[in-house]
Amino acid sequence: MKKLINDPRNVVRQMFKGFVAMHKGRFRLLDEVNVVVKSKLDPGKVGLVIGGGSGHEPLFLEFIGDGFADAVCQGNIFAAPPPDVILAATKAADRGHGVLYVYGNYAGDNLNFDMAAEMAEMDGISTATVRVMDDVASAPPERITDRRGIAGDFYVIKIAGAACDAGLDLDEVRRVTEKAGNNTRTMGVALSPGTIPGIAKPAFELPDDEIEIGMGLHGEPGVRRGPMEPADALVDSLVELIAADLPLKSGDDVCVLVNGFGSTTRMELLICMRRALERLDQLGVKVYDAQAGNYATCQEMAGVSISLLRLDSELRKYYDRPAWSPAFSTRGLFQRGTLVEDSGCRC
Amino acid sequence: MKKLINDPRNVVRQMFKGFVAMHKGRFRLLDEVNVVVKSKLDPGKVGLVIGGGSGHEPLFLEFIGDGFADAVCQGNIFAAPPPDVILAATKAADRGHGVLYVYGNYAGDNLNFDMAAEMAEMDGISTATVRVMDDVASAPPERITDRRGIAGDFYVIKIAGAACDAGLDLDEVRRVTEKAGNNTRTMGVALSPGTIPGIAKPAFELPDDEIEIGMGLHGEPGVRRGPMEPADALVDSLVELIAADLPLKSGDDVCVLVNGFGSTTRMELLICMRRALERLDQLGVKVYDAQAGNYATCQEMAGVSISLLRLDSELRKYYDRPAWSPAFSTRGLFQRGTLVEDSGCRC
Amino acid sequence: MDSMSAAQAREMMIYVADVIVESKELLCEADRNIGDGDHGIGMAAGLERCRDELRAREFTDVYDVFFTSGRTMIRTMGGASGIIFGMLFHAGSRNMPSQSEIGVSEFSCMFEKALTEIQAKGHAEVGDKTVVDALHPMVVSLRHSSESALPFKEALRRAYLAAEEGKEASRHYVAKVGKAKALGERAVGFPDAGAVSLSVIAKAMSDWAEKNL
Amino acid sequence: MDSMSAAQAREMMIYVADVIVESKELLCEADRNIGDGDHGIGMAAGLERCRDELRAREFTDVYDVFFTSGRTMIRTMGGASGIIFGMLFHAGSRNMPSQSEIGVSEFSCMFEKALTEIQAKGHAEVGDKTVVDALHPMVVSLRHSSESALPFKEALRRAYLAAEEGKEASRHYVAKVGKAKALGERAVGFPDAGAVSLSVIAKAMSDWAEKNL
Ligand SMILES: Nc1ncnc2c1ncn2[C@@H]1O[C@H](COP(=O)(O)OP(=O)(O)O)[C@@H](O)[C@H]1O
Ligand SMILES: Nc1ncnc2c1ncn2[C@@H]1O[C@H](COP(=O)(O)OP(=O)(O)O)[C@@H](O)[C@H]1O
Ligand SMILES: [Mg+2]
Ligand SMILES: [Mg+2]
Ligand SMILES: [Mg+2]
Ligand SMILES: [Mg+2]
Repeated sequence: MKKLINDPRNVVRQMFKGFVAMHKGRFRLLDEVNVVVKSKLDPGKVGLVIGGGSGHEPLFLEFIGDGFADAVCQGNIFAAPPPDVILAATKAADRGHGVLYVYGNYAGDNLNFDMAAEMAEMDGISTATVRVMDDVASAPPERITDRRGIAGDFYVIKIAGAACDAGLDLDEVRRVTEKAGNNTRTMGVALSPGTIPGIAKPAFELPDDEIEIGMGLHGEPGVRRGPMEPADALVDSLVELIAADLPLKSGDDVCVLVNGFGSTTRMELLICMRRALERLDQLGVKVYDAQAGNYATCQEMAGVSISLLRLDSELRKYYDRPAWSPAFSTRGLFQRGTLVEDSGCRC
Repeated sequence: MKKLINDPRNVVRQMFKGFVAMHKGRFRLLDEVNVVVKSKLDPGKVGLVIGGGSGHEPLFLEFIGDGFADAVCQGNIFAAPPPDVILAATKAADRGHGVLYVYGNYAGDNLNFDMAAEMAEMDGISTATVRVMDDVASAPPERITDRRGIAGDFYVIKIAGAACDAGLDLDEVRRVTEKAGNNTRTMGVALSPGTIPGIAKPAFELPDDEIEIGMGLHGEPGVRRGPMEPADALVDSLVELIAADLPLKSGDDVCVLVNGFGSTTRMELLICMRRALERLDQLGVKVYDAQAGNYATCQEMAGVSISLLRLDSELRKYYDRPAWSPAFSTRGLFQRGTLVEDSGCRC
Repeated sequence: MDSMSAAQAREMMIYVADVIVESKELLCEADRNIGDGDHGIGMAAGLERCRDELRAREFTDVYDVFFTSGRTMIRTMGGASGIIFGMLFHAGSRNMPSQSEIGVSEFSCMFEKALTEIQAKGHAEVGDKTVVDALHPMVVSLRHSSESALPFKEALRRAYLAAEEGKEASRHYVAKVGKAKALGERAVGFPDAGAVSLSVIAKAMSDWAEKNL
Repeated sequence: MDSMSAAQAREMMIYVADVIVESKELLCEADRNIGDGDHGIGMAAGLERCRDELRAREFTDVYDVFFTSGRTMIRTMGGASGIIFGMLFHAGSRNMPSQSEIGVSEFSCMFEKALTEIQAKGHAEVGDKTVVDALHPMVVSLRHSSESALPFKEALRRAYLAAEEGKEASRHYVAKVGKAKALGERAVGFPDAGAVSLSVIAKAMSDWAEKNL
């Protein structure tokens, strides 16, 4: 597998360097550790630290910004950052009002963030934690805390960033963010594997005419393998699995994210988006906002996931808060200019 | 090759449908033809129509918006749109002040857009044309009009959109846009091919340890094949080829786009960005703005191109004009809020 | 038989469409070698639409058959070939007075106009590795057949052979136009995809004439 | 010889690091079967850093050798294994009074504490398909060796055999923790990657003791 890298051992560091250089002045990179921090932090607010393994870009790195994370820390490819790195991000993000951690629910992340939280506590920084567990495929509802965090991270981070930005205290930020997590679900389907830089073998093998429903963002096996199907049939399955799990009912308001795993073309994402919106409409569900793109990837894996965030009036308020990050920003001109009455909203 | 599609014959139409559904209300899709138009067009301005073959998304489709194109028309995968389709876009975009066409310089596009221009003329709509020919690899400087248009399309479209938005007349819009074209250069390197939906075979073959410098966005052969090299060495080659071609000199101001062809990870793009900025700095070139992302793709081709737009004070003025499109928008919050002094500018 | 009626022209073009649709993969392969690999897709789709239009009604004007074919291709295909192959049928049939049948001379004249317009729009000469490499000798052959008053069947047979020869000759050229331009010497050895299409079309016409004229 | 000096512990840990670095591909392969395929990368990188730290200076305190190893792994590795394997050496050596040498009993005690802390943080029981499947029997064996006053060499040999057996047993389990969780029955037949690492570490210790104690 050819990759545009220099040395597999420094891919993460060089990526961080490229990121801060490209956004010159906006973010700073800490010495020694793979942590980026906003150059200017609003005082008086709870800090938001997100992170996890590398290799899922733009997640987590590029969800830093106004109304998004204050600091991002990443470990090696597919490996949670060490506690010392998380602690450095925590210290950088703390403005005396504590720090919220938002990350995907994996053994490695849990262990490292928990240890970092203990270390922060010793240094007098309060922390709170929301683990994202949106992946419907990864465990049945009765074992929901066994579920992994995948593309739904985006929604939970967006709401957490808005809650911090709104000036809520740590407990309230946690409560609102947890609510976002409880209302977020994702189902994905993988078509072909990604590869880890420096490792020739892909993470898994998938026959030329087969797909895997529910495969995880690190190639973890999903709920079933089956023959390739038309996009509409696959999208229908994903939407229905989510709808049954939430459960979604007619009249509900949702945001929809059609997420590509890496090498899936925008053409395919938009074809899937088309069907997802059709299917939700058939279910009587109202779509408040929708986006398609690579939000949470697994290197050059091919496939797509669909995430829904079910909104109530409180979540909608935080979802609507203007925000800017390199990976996603609210509607810019459209909110200020010609289409202001339609700002980010499909109601 | 597995793709998330329903039928290779309707991929383009279904993509357009997904696009307008996702942006509900912002754009409208014409009946029968693959043309999207902004729902609200500022009166009194020159219209901007862009287009080309499909399969390069987000180009052209997603460069519609405020300060971007008014209408976008696309043909089938890798095929210019027919003149009748371009004419429909032209009529939709015209507000009585004429229409500028911006597209990549390919035989098929030239033939179809020229015929559309003749048809528009017969219908009383004046048009002007700027063909993008940024691909340094595709012909030597003395045959510059033989060069293809690739990722540099982005800069030329951005400037054209700003010039239209600023209310210039058709001649002036053309002049400014041509200036942008004359100052835009791109060099790419391909690592692996993409595939056309419905066609099992990739567009070309590339041995497992080889790359091709200068390969086109449809898999057209480039200037040389060679062994895979570290990212920094490749980026240096690309930057130097562009610098020699422009030619770039110490003290010049440029914008930099590191463009992925489809399946290249953001990690790789940012690693390449890091080196491109370093190398430009060594050359004494000042980087005004920089972005990394998939702007002009060739399905799931792997590889990267580097585009430079050399700015003078006039081009900078248009580059700086706030703009919003689904694929790219100027800095949003950062321009209005905390980081306004750094708005989009790296000077 | 020395003339072709509107009904016959319609049958012939439907047959041409059938053959092109069947040749889709062959044409893509030709384009894959030195272009972007989509030529067969466009041609097959365009001629399928043509076939639909031709089947949809009866024709009394021979030129209308070719005009309908050409205009449909221009309207629906896109790509270089939409214009080039559309004009192949459209350039010489457009604005022509209605004719219930035509002879070799009118037929030849039609393709001569097509060559002129294709060159005017596309700026390609023989040797630039385009459809012109096959179309030029085909037109020369048709003109000769017309001057020699050869019957349709024979004129089409010779037209095909000339197109085929022109297509083969295109192998030796370095492309100066189209997506193979950047290939330089690397394109040598492969025929131009559009020339392959033209040869397929000419052969289909000749085969059809062999059986039906 | 019934005790291990600080210098010996340092040599042993350097040898363990060498073996893990060499086993990188094997450990990735194990993780590829039922995890995300990166286990060898993390372990090799972490133990390389350990080796650097250990080589950088002399040690007079045995616990300092293990503490330095464990803390370095925690600080640099990340992933589940950074904490789990860091704690393997860190949990039982942290806050211990300085000792120039230790016996089997202290050694056994250190790993017992590690097991306790790993289970406290990771909530895994034997049978959940984690490193605990191999560590638990290893700790039981070490305790027994300590009670039976077996020499170090023999204690480490038995510890390895117990770990190896536990790793093999992990093949039969359905994962309840870690990235293989979602696999359900499909994980059966493959050993847990962390258990494979532990068995490699235990073997390296035993091999080192065989030659050097
Ligand atoms: N300027 C031109 N003049 C004549 N023929 C051309 C010209 N440009 C392209 N062609 C013909 O069109 C063919 C390519 O058609 P096609 O693959 O369908 O379009 P595209 O190049 O848009 O992919 C070429 O093989 C060539 O024969
Ligand atoms: N909660 C846990 N308790 C004990 N061991 C665990 C736990 N979670 C993971 N492990 C161990 O860590 C190993 C995975 O390590 P590694 O692949 O390096 O990390 P990651 O899972 O972050 O990719 C598993 O094979 C298992 O032995
Ligand atoms: Mg991992
Ligand atoms: Mg084409
Ligand atoms: Mg082609
Ligand atoms: Mg792992």
